[in-house]
Amino acid sequence: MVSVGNHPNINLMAYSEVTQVSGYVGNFTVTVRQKASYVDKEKCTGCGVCQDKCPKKVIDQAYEAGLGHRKAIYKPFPQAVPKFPVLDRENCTFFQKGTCKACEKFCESNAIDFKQQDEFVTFPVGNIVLATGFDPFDPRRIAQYGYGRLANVFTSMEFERLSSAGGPTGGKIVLRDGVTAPQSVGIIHCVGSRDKHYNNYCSVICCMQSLKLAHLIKEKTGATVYNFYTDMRTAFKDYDEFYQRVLSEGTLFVRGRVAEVTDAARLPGEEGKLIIQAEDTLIGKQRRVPVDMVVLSTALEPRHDAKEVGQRFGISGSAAGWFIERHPKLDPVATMTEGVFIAGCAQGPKDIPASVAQGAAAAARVVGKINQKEIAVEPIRASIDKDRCSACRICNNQCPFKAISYIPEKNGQRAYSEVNPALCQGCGTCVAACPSGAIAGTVFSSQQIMAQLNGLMLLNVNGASVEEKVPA
Amino acid sequence: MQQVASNGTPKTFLDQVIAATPGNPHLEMCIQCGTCGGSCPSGPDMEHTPRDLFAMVRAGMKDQVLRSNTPWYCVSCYYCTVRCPQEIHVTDLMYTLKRMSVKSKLYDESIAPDFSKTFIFWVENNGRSFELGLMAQHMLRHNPFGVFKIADMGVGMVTKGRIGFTPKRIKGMDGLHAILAKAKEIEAEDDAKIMGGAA
Amino acid sequence: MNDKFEPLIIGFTCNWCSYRAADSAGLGRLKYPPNIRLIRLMCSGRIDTTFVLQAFANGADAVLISGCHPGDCHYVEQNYKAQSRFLLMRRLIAQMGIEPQRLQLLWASAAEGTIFAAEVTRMVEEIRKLGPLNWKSSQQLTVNSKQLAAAEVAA
Amino acid sequence: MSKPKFAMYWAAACGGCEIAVLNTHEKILDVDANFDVVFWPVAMDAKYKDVEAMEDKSILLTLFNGAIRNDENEHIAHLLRRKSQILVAFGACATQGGIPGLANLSNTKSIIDTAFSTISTDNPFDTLPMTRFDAPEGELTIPTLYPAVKSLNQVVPVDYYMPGCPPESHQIAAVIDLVVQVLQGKAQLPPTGAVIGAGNSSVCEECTRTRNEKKIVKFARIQDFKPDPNICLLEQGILCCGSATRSGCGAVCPKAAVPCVGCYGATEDSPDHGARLLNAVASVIDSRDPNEVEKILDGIPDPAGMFYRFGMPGSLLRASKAAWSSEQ
Amino acid sequence: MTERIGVYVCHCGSNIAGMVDVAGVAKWAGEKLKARGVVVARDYRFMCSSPGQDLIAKDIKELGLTRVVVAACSPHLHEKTFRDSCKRAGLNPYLCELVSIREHVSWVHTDKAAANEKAKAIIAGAVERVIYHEPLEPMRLPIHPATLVVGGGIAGIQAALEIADGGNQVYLVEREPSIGGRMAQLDKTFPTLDCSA
Amino acid sequence: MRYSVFPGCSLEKGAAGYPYWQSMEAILKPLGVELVEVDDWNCCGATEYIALNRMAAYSLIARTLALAAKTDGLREMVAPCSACYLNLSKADKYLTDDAALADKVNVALGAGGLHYKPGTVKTRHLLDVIVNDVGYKAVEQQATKSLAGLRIAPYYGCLLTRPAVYGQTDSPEYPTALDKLMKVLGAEVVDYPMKAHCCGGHMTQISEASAFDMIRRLVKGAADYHADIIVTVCPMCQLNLDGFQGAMNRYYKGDYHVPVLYFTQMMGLAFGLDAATLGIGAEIVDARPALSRIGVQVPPPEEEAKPAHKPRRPKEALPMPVMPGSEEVEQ
Repeated sequence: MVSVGNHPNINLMAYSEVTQVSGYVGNFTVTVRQKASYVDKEKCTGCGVCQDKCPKKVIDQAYEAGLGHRKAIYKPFPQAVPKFPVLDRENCTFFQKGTCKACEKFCESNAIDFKQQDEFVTFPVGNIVLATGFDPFDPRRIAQYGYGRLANVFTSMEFERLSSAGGPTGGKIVLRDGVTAPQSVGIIHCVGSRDKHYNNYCSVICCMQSLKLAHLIKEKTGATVYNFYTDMRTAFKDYDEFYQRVLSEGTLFVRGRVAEVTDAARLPGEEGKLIIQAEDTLIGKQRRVPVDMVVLSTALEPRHDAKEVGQRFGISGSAAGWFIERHPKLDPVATMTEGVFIAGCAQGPKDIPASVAQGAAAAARVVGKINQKEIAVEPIRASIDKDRCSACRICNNQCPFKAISYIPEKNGQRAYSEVNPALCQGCGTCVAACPSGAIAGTVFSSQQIMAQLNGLMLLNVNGASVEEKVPA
Repeated sequence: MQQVASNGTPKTFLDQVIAATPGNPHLEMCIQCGTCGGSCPSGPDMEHTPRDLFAMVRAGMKDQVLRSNTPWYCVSCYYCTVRCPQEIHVTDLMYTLKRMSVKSKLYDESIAPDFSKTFIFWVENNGRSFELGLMAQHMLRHNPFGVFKIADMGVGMVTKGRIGFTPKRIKGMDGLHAILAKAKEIEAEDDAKIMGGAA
Repeated sequence: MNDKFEPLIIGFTCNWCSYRAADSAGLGRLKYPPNIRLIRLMCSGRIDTTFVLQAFANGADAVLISGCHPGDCHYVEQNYKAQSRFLLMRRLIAQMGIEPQRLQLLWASAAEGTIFAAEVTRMVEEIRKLGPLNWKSSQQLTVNSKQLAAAEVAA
Repeated sequence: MSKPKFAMYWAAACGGCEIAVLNTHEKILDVDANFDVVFWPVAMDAKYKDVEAMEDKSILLTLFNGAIRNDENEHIAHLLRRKSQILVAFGACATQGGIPGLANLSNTKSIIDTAFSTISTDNPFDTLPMTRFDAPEGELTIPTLYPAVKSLNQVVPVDYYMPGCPPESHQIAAVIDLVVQVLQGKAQLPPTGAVIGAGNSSVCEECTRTRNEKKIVKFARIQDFKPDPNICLLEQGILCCGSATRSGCGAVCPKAAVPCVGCYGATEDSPDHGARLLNAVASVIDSRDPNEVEKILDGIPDPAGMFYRFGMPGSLLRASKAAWSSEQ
Repeated sequence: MTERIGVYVCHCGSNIAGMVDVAGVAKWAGEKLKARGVVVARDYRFMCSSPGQDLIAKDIKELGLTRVVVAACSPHLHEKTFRDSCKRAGLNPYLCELVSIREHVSWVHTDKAAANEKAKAIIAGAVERVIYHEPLEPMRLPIHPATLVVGGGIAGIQAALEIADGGNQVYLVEREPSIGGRMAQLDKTFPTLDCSA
Repeated sequence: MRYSVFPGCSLEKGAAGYPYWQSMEAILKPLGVELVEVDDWNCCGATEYIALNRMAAYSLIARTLALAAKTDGLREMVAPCSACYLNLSKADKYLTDDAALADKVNVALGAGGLHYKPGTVKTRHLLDVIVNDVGYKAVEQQATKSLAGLRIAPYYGCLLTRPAVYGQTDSPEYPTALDKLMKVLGAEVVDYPMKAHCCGGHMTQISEASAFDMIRRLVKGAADYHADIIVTVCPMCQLNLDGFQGAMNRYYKGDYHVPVLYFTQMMGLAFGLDAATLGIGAEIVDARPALSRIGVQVPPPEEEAKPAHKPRRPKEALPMPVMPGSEEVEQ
């Protein structure tokens, strides 16, 4: 992370979003909105005084996964890159009520600038890598697991923060009351994964993540840990060895998908506990396991705005919403759109090693393209026969790439429309729309398509009887 | 999807069970996760959890499946159906297995099937069910002394007007008889077709 | 060969979504009836009424136009143009006495092989029920000019 | 030396083509000067048997106007083909079927019913035409209607096509000029199958209205509102066929604030005029919502009649199922 | 008809040959489509293999083919392959047409007779089509050397560093105030249990 | 608002669920809902017929649907009993989806001179109609007497929300419509964890041990949450929880006493109707002690009555995720 911040060739634009993309491979034009952070990066030293002095505490839904707090002006975590804090306008007392300015008062380098505006930067690039990641599944959708109603049901992301030394409890694993260490913990796999009601796919990381959590709980609290799994998936190097290790540490495994988590005690020993009810499929019996804490190993989902992002960059998503690669085996980081590559969980659920590998693979593809200096593109283009064009201008708004322009009458040369071949992407819409047949398209010409159509109909479905239809 | 032999009959017991179930029950999609067995309110009383039973169906253990008490302990709460990650219509399948076990006469414990039969007796003869007749007839046959256990309830129900002494009868009884007779005829044809294929 | 009427359907697919949906049906070994024959266009926006009418006139029983889902067009918005043309074409063929179901529009993304296969299956059955179109093609209604010339000479 | 022979014939048509020829004013004298007019029923008395008696290929130029609507039309088409060296399909009806071709949207029976049995006709005894009648004097016949109207080239090979309803007189004059020059050895005939007397672009080329990018949200007709006199009619939602119709007429209609009706047919290489027009019109509808598009399309109540006003028999589908299924 | 067309039908092992009578289809094309300009029609186990491609190249040179039709898998897989083999043999690559009888026929249909007919129809369509192909040259466009990386998680960081280390400019755009993404939130990571920051 | 209605055998006069019918009629009048009883309807087959004969079970249901289709041109039919509601709607759904099944059923119906086109009649549960068609607002406007002071355990049972053949109207796991309805009437609603669990259905007749266990879970759950009363939407649930509560107590040597009333009866009380009109008094577990709490207008209970599982959050406590819509539920 630090090496990114310092890299002379990397222009890091944090707290920013791409708002517009135009052009084509080799020559995209990108517009980025740099959100106003109300902190002058030229002046800010990253000392953190503003954050200390800010009186407004906000639950941190992003970095702390809703389990901790941050200030209205904040750096998400101490090692953040870049080092500059941002001011969250929605929660800032000054912006909401007009008074406070504590941050401004205490900033020695006068870096707070309440007048800052969003900035829009436009620049050209030749290639694009999309690594927009995933969203964690919201387990409130599975009401029977009690998340949001039962205090001591946590998500795996919440648990990560709980366990992190930099997290809200300083790494102490405790119940929602903030003090009690759990004596027993149940970890539930496949929460929102492999389920036609939510996500039909395997989220890939949950088994290993759950094993890791089991290990951390054992190590830090000594609690009894149950893992409720559907199938244990520990493919890849060193993964199954890790499973062996967690087994040897004494974690208890129940093969069964959890039916429900409840606080309604039924049997002795259940009072005051969370009861995990599941079938232990290996013995074929229903079990009720009382625990103090439940951790839900939640699914990975496409980012909520993946569809819009895909449309902005001209790439498509699967039914689930993951970006589609050019070929699942042979071309896993390229997309249908030349010059746009995908890496990491934007393409599908995957773990860290796989994400790193895809990031590197996408980079290799990009560098390869850059080194070629130029790119050969299919000569699928439209062109207008000037003599036949009557300048009716039907075609003028058929092109979303603005490749068609209208040339008005000048010096006795009558008006016509023309196609700029560099901008034309070859869709052929204008070819079909041209009422006078003045626009022709290469590779998919009307003649070619009509000929193919006629050829296809030479034989009827029912067979050989019409072979004489083949023109002699 | 079910496998169908060239003569149109299902090939395996699994296929038969699917074919005999209205709607598409998706039984072939079971991943043996146990969500059904975990969710079942009467699961602890079942000889086999639904998941277990489905594995047996898949293994072609027809006799054992149809002898199992599992379907008869199904209370039709549909928890399994709405929770199944593979959208298997578990409850509907339990009905199918009940039908199959009654028809094959393999389930030897008679209380549950008899209750259904007694219930249907009143419906088929009156068009409506008759609580008092049903309870009386069923209890006398299977648990004559049980009457005393719930005597207070019975007395309460009677004194509070919640038990009628005469069954209600619909007007169109003839038509209903004709409909049910025809339906049973079709059911028999269907059964012959479904069960015909497998040995 | 069976005696059942086997409709012939011409499908126009776009290069990016629907043709790939057909590819992905293949990759998934999904089965659908062989009555459809596909023509690849770069975009559903390339669809020309001429192609559709030629297909009907020349013996097709139905035509399927297929492209990316609204909003997903590889060329931003051209599938909407296909949609407008489709809607107007359907009115035209209805006037000509061709059942509107014989011209259908299907949005299918590259990932939707299942939908493609299911929709083709459904469409084939629907057209099978409608029966053959048997359009009097221009060959049947019009005497070929070469034959004519020959006839004139003979006369 | 005898002058080359000229013929003109009027099949299923309104007669406008004949008027258009006369409208060439003094050019008509060139015809008389250069040709021996042997057969022109509208202008001179002649009998079919006179033509039959002629030697094959003895007529140099025949202008055939009108569609093939009945067996008499076809019979004469064959006859004139046999007798002529150059057969010109003259006018929209002969080239594409023309207005009579709209009959291809209906079957013959319903057309006859409409003509003879509705209030449009005073027909108290429900008399219907009979193609054959045995009178005491002998058998009487009238021509039999075909179920589908055909264009001339659908029954005989045609050498040249001259579109228009009718062809513009200045174009006719130019063609006469050309033929005269060919006769004098000063010019060459165009290749067989060519369209003569017309341009190779579309009507918009000759239209003086200002054209902009087109986005249509509503279709209307000229009686519905007062269109802007200077702006492209299509842009104003009036279904003008100009953009898809061959040039050559001088854009007389749109210049006169009337939308082009497409009488000159499709431009070069197009197998289907209506399809081209449909593509273009649909492509400029400004909506992505199918329901809204449908609503906009409601403004085109008769697409087939609109797009194929002059070219139904010459189109790919040729005739509606209603027309041709009655043939069987 | 002046074009000289070669038709090549691929078995793809048993992928196509298991459902389509490949040899029969090729024979049919050679005989019935002769009038359309087909001068040679062959079948081969793996058309995309070197010997398969050589077969086409050899015919182009020896038989003077002016058009090539390959019936094999989806053009999305091997269109470039066969265009390149034509190019190597001196034929403009855009005079080659690849049609799919695998994804669109053998893998999705179960009736062998119908699959055969469909394969023939598809080949007939391609033969008719290829007559109208024109020789073309790909367009060459310059590539701007800068790259946009969207997302500062572990994948984006890795990509940005690799590209930048190669001496190329990278714009790394991140929505949050800091890069690091999900990984920065994690305590430790499997299987090595090292810390994630 | 006008619907046809399928009372079901349990709601007939002289049947166990008659108070439900009485109270329904009483509250629908002021709400402006008119019901037209389907003439000569028959039993829905409960969960029993389908266990014996599939075709007969579907034909039995289809007969009622065919008759419903003839009822005054009404296309929506109210079924107050959850089991009837599910049977009728599910059969209609399967008949709609499976043309072959529908054809066979229509052959059977034809023998009785009837025909049913699947999808013609949509069956809806009474609760659905009241909360979605009538609406909370209209209910609130009719309420003249607050239920404040009464702790209610809203009990949905199974078949109202599961398996939701016409698509979800309320969550099958954690439904809230009845909670909201009771809150609108002023009652204090407990977050009853068993609210969608099973009452045991016909198990009382088949396996006492099973049935009493299920009944105990529900009654214990309500008692653990200090509910004064369980409010239900189904005659079967009412019969099991109310009628068999005594037997269950004896079986487990327990001493639960939680009365069970219909939501329509509670609505009637809130509308100011008298208990007799609403069929109150017919319940086996005496509801009078509970109802006296509202009868005498006692002020809301002291702090101690607050649910045990929601203690005040300590300072070091970690934030809880917010449930969507929970703000409005807590009011």
